[in-house]
Amino acid sequence: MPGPVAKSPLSIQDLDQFIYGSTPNPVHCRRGVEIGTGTVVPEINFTLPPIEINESTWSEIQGIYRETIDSICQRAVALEVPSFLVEFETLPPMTVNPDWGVDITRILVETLDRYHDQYGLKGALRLTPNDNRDHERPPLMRRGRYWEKMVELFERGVAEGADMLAIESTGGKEVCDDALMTGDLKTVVFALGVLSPRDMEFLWKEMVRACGQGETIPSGDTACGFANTAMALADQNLISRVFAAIVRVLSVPRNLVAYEVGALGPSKDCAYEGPYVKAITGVPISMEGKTSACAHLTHMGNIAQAVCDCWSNESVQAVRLLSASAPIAYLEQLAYDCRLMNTASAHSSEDAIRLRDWLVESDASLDPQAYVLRPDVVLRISKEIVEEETPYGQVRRAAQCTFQELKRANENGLLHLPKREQKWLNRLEPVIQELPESEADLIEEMLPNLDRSRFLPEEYGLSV
Amino acid sequence: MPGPVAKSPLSIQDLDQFIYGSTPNPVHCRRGVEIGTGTVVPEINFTLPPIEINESTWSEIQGIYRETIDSICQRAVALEVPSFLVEFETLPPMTVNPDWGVDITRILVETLDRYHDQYGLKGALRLTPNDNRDHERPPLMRRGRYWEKMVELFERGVAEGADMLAIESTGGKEVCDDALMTGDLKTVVFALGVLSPRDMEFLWKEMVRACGQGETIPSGDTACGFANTAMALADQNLISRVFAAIVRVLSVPRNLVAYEVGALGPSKDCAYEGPYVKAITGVPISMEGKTSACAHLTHMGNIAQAVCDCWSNESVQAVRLLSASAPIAYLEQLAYDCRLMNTASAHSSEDAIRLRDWLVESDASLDPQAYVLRPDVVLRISKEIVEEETPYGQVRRAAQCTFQELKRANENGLLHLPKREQKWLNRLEPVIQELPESEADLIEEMLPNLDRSRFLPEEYGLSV
Amino acid sequence: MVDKKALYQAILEGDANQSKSLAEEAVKEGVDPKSLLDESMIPAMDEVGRLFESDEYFVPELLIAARAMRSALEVIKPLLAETGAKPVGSVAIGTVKGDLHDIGKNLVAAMLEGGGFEIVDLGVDADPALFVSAVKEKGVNVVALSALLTTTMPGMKKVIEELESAGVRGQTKVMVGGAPVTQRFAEEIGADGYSASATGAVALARQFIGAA
Amino acid sequence: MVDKKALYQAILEGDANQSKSLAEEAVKEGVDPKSLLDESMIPAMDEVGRLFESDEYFVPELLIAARAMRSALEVIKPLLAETGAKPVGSVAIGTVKGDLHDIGKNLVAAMLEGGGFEIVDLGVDADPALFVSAVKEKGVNVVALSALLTTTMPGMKKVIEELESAGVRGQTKVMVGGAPVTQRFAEEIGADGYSASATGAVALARQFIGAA
Ligand SMILES: [Zn+2]
Ligand SMILES: [Zn+2]
Ligand SMILES: [Zn+2]
Repeated sequence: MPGPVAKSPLSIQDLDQFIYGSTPNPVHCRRGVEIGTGTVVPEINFTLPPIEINESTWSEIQGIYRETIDSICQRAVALEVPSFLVEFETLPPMTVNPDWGVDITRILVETLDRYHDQYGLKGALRLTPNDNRDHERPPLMRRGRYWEKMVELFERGVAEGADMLAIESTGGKEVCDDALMTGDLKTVVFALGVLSPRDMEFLWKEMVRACGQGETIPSGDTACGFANTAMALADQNLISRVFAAIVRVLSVPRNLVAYEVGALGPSKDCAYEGPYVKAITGVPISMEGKTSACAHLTHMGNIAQAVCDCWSNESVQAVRLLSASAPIAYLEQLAYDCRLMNTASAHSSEDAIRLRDWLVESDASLDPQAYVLRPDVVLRISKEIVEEETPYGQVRRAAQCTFQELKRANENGLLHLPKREQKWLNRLEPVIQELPESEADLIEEMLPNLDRSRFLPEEYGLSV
Repeated sequence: MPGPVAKSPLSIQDLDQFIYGSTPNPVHCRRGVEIGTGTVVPEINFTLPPIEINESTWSEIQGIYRETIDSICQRAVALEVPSFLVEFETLPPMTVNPDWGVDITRILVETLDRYHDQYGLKGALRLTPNDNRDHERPPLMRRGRYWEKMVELFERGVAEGADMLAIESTGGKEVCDDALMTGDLKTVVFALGVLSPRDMEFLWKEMVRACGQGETIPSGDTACGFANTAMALADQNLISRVFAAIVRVLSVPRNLVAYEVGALGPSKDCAYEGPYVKAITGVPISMEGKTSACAHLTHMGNIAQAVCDCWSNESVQAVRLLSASAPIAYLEQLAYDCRLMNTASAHSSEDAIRLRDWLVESDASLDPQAYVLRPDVVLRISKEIVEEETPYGQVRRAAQCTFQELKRANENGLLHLPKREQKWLNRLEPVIQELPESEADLIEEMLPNLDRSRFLPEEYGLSV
Repeated sequence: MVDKKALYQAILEGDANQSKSLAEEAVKEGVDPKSLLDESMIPAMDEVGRLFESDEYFVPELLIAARAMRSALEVIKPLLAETGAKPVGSVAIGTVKGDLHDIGKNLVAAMLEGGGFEIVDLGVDADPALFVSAVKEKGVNVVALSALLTTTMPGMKKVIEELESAGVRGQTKVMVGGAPVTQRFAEEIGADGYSASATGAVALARQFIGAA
Repeated sequence: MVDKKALYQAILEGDANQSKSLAEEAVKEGVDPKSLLDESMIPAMDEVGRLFESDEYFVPELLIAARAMRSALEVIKPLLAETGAKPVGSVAIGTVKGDLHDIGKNLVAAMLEGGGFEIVDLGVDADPALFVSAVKEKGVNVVALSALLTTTMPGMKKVIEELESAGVRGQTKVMVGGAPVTQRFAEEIGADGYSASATGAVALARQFIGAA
């Protein structure tokens, strides 16, 4: 079990200090890239168009990455982008076969180096090996070939000169998935409060160790597999948004564990829970919103910008648009978003706060998932979270006070909930009230019900 | 020759009144759509993915339009978009064969009607038949099969219930194209000051007449074929940006002719010269910038928003992105951009001005094409333009004072010009100074040099 | 006498204990199982579907109702079999080779089950051979393929090819879905249908077996 | 005696009158035309190319220099022909059927001409037959196809097919370009090369004829 997360008081306590571009614990990368020191940095992520990945297509695939990163750097020079990040999220075959992940890492590092040398372009690479551990069922979280290949890619990516290492870790997802679909909050709490933090501790210690072998910054994680799954289901009207909003906040404690054991930020773009991480730990965060509409639609398009330090497009395929390959178009869009934010904050901190508040106000009342990203709400809930000492305690407390925030907002009209969402608010209340105070009690209650063909407690250090 | 453009004084004289979303002469469409009455309206334009247009693909093509507009409306409902425009820009075969253009118009009108009835969604359709007249060389501007089919589509589009009619007219382009490539400003002045206004008068009288047969609003035009061609060449470093910036402003007078003869706005999105049109005539304008990176890259991504009334993506192909078909992603991006602008202006006009000025400041010093869109610069140059009574006089005056603005900005550091651009500034000075005061002199000088296999003076009412 | 309205209500509200005991009671009383199905149970699920389509129910409500339906169905199934009634149809479902994303697949499976289909769940990363044997040996009417990655989409084509070379392509309909999949892709690879959503998948499956 | 440096400078600065009269003077004085070409004129255009590539010249400067080059070249061409020297190569260029966008095509044509190629300009909306006869009758080494619309891109494939069925595909290289065209598309339709830019097109044409 991870040690107590002693984060009280918050790193950012004052709403006026809770602003995009700046954070108490900034990150410095090679090539002069700084994150969280006053300006928002665009983070572009691109991936392959539909193509099979195998020996026979591999040289074509390398060509796509080479051509795309080159065009991105060219455009960054043309737009005089002050600095930027490139995220390389591996596709499963590139993690199973680390040679491939390393090939692409090398192409990206070399191109960033070349443009830095020739044009002074400041770019940094975030390498995000995908978490393949759930590629067998039940997932083996701490052993087996998937795990070994992931560790190999961590280490070789560091050796290859990736500036940052990140992951979208999946510990507990095998339990959470069904619970999201059935609206079973207690099981979600078990996944995010019990399983996921244990996995985060194990995994991130390993990632921090790998980073220590070179000059790579252990950056951050995301509850993508949990809260973004809920978000995607809610956006299709399949599950309740109130439910998804609560799941979002429940994903904060697991994320904190990474920073406890040595991650330094920025958090991953798709971690919409990032504002909580920033408030609590003071590390910089990457966020995505309207300009990641290429990857998923969202109800948090503007509010997600409010306190970001990196601003990302999540992921776009290198498909041709009328103008150029889509990644170039998306880099440009991000660059202009950042220009605007940085122009306002260059004027004064009051102006930065103004822009932040417009971004917040434009979304907050329309969706509970947006509402829980309001900086004031984030600070209030974060203050409660850090009063708890264990991830489970934090998750339980997060559930309670997020519920209260949403209920109050609905009552006082700050949040407009349709009737069926109000029904869910009522439905969740007793579930939250009845969450056991003791983690051990919850574990004892849950374990017997879980199907061992899909989930192995011992992979989380739980004795059966 | 068009009559004198008596526009003095400017419709908008006060910089504090020159703001996005509001304009003295707003436009009201069916389904409750209002443009220029206080909020910025997103305008989505989508087009086909690579596909041949012929009898055998026509039903598939209709399916693509049907599916795309339906998904767009669905997303607009989900995002609670207050109102929006759809632009249907025909592809050449749809103008040559008006049956096809009408088919698509009908699909779009019906879908907008259906969503308006079912969800109260406020949407309006802008029909933009493409200008096919240069599809034969030399172009016939006032007769021939291309012209006749265009007129047929104007009339039948009106009958079909298109809310607005627009065009990207090309009169004079056959002379301008080469002049852009050779940096021949005098010939550009001839195209934009002599030929294009004559064609605009002829063409727009016809369009206004067609609109009068129904409830369609004659909206606006764009110097796409001129200034955007220059912009695209400049962006590829093929021609000078100073030159392209001047061409941009030279395209204003031709555009004014449309409003002289009855167009009501909004101007076309890709008319980056729109701010001048708005200042002078007070009609609402559509603009595009960062969020049209799907269609072309730009150095005016933010500044283009500053005084827009509609905010557009220019054009995106219905290709699949990870999230959805690209038009849905782009609608969403536009919607969030508009939310931000409208949130700021809902606070106060001071806040709207603040946001406008940040948008302006973030781009203006980096490119002369952005610089000439500064609202203060627009007002200064517009004031000079309206002192002239003929389009040629206006173009000549526009050249002179745009040149002076750029020269001064370069000297006082408001604009950063690299050496080769400064060379062009010097190079253009004598050309501009020596533009004849009399249009007749210019015509007499130009006509003998122009190749009649590519250009027919009589198509512009010029006697040879 | 058993209250048919109460069984309807129990399914609608997703009370599986209640629906089971009501069904048992009815069977004990000798109520015609076919009339129970036609007058209480199917109308209840239809109403659930309507509430879902009209955005009043979410998936959890729907799944819980389907569970209540199932527990009543299990009670009356043996009796139904005697009367010769048969299930709506059966579907083999799985994500294709290389694709480990199961949530979409599970959702479709659950909704098909709620719609009365029998499900053969082949799981994630499923080998084409599994689909072939589901058709050959279990006689499924529909093969439903899911892919969430553009890189695994070609795996859908492989399944269809294997069905063809095993000579069973004609015995089953193939439907495809998942974020990157499009109608055009479905046509290109020779699938019989595509659905953009889980509810669409149920409608499509019904259409395939002529129960729309 | 003629100043070779002056001719070099006249071309570099795009002074066509000057370059023409300097060439005439040299011819009158009996200067070896080949040495004029190799020591003044080609080095001048190389320098123009370098200035363009290094972002000091724009296209207008380049076109004007090419014009000065051409006016000198016309003077010495008859003499060169006597010595047996031949032009770099010839290119038939046009936008494909249905596509009326000529600015990109014109730019590529002008730059190829500046690079020493002979140009057969087939204009816009060009019928495939025109390309075939340019190869058959004018013996062009390169066919350059432009399309600005995705809807006219398939026209590129048609040209290649017509070249094939006329049996002259082997006698020419085909290059394609224009906003929507990609390397992959070029490969799919069996073109020999693709260029994303006008300068790239010149390099590609040179490569085709082995003059890179
Ligand atoms: Zn993610
Ligand atoms: Zn345009
Ligand atoms: Zn447009």
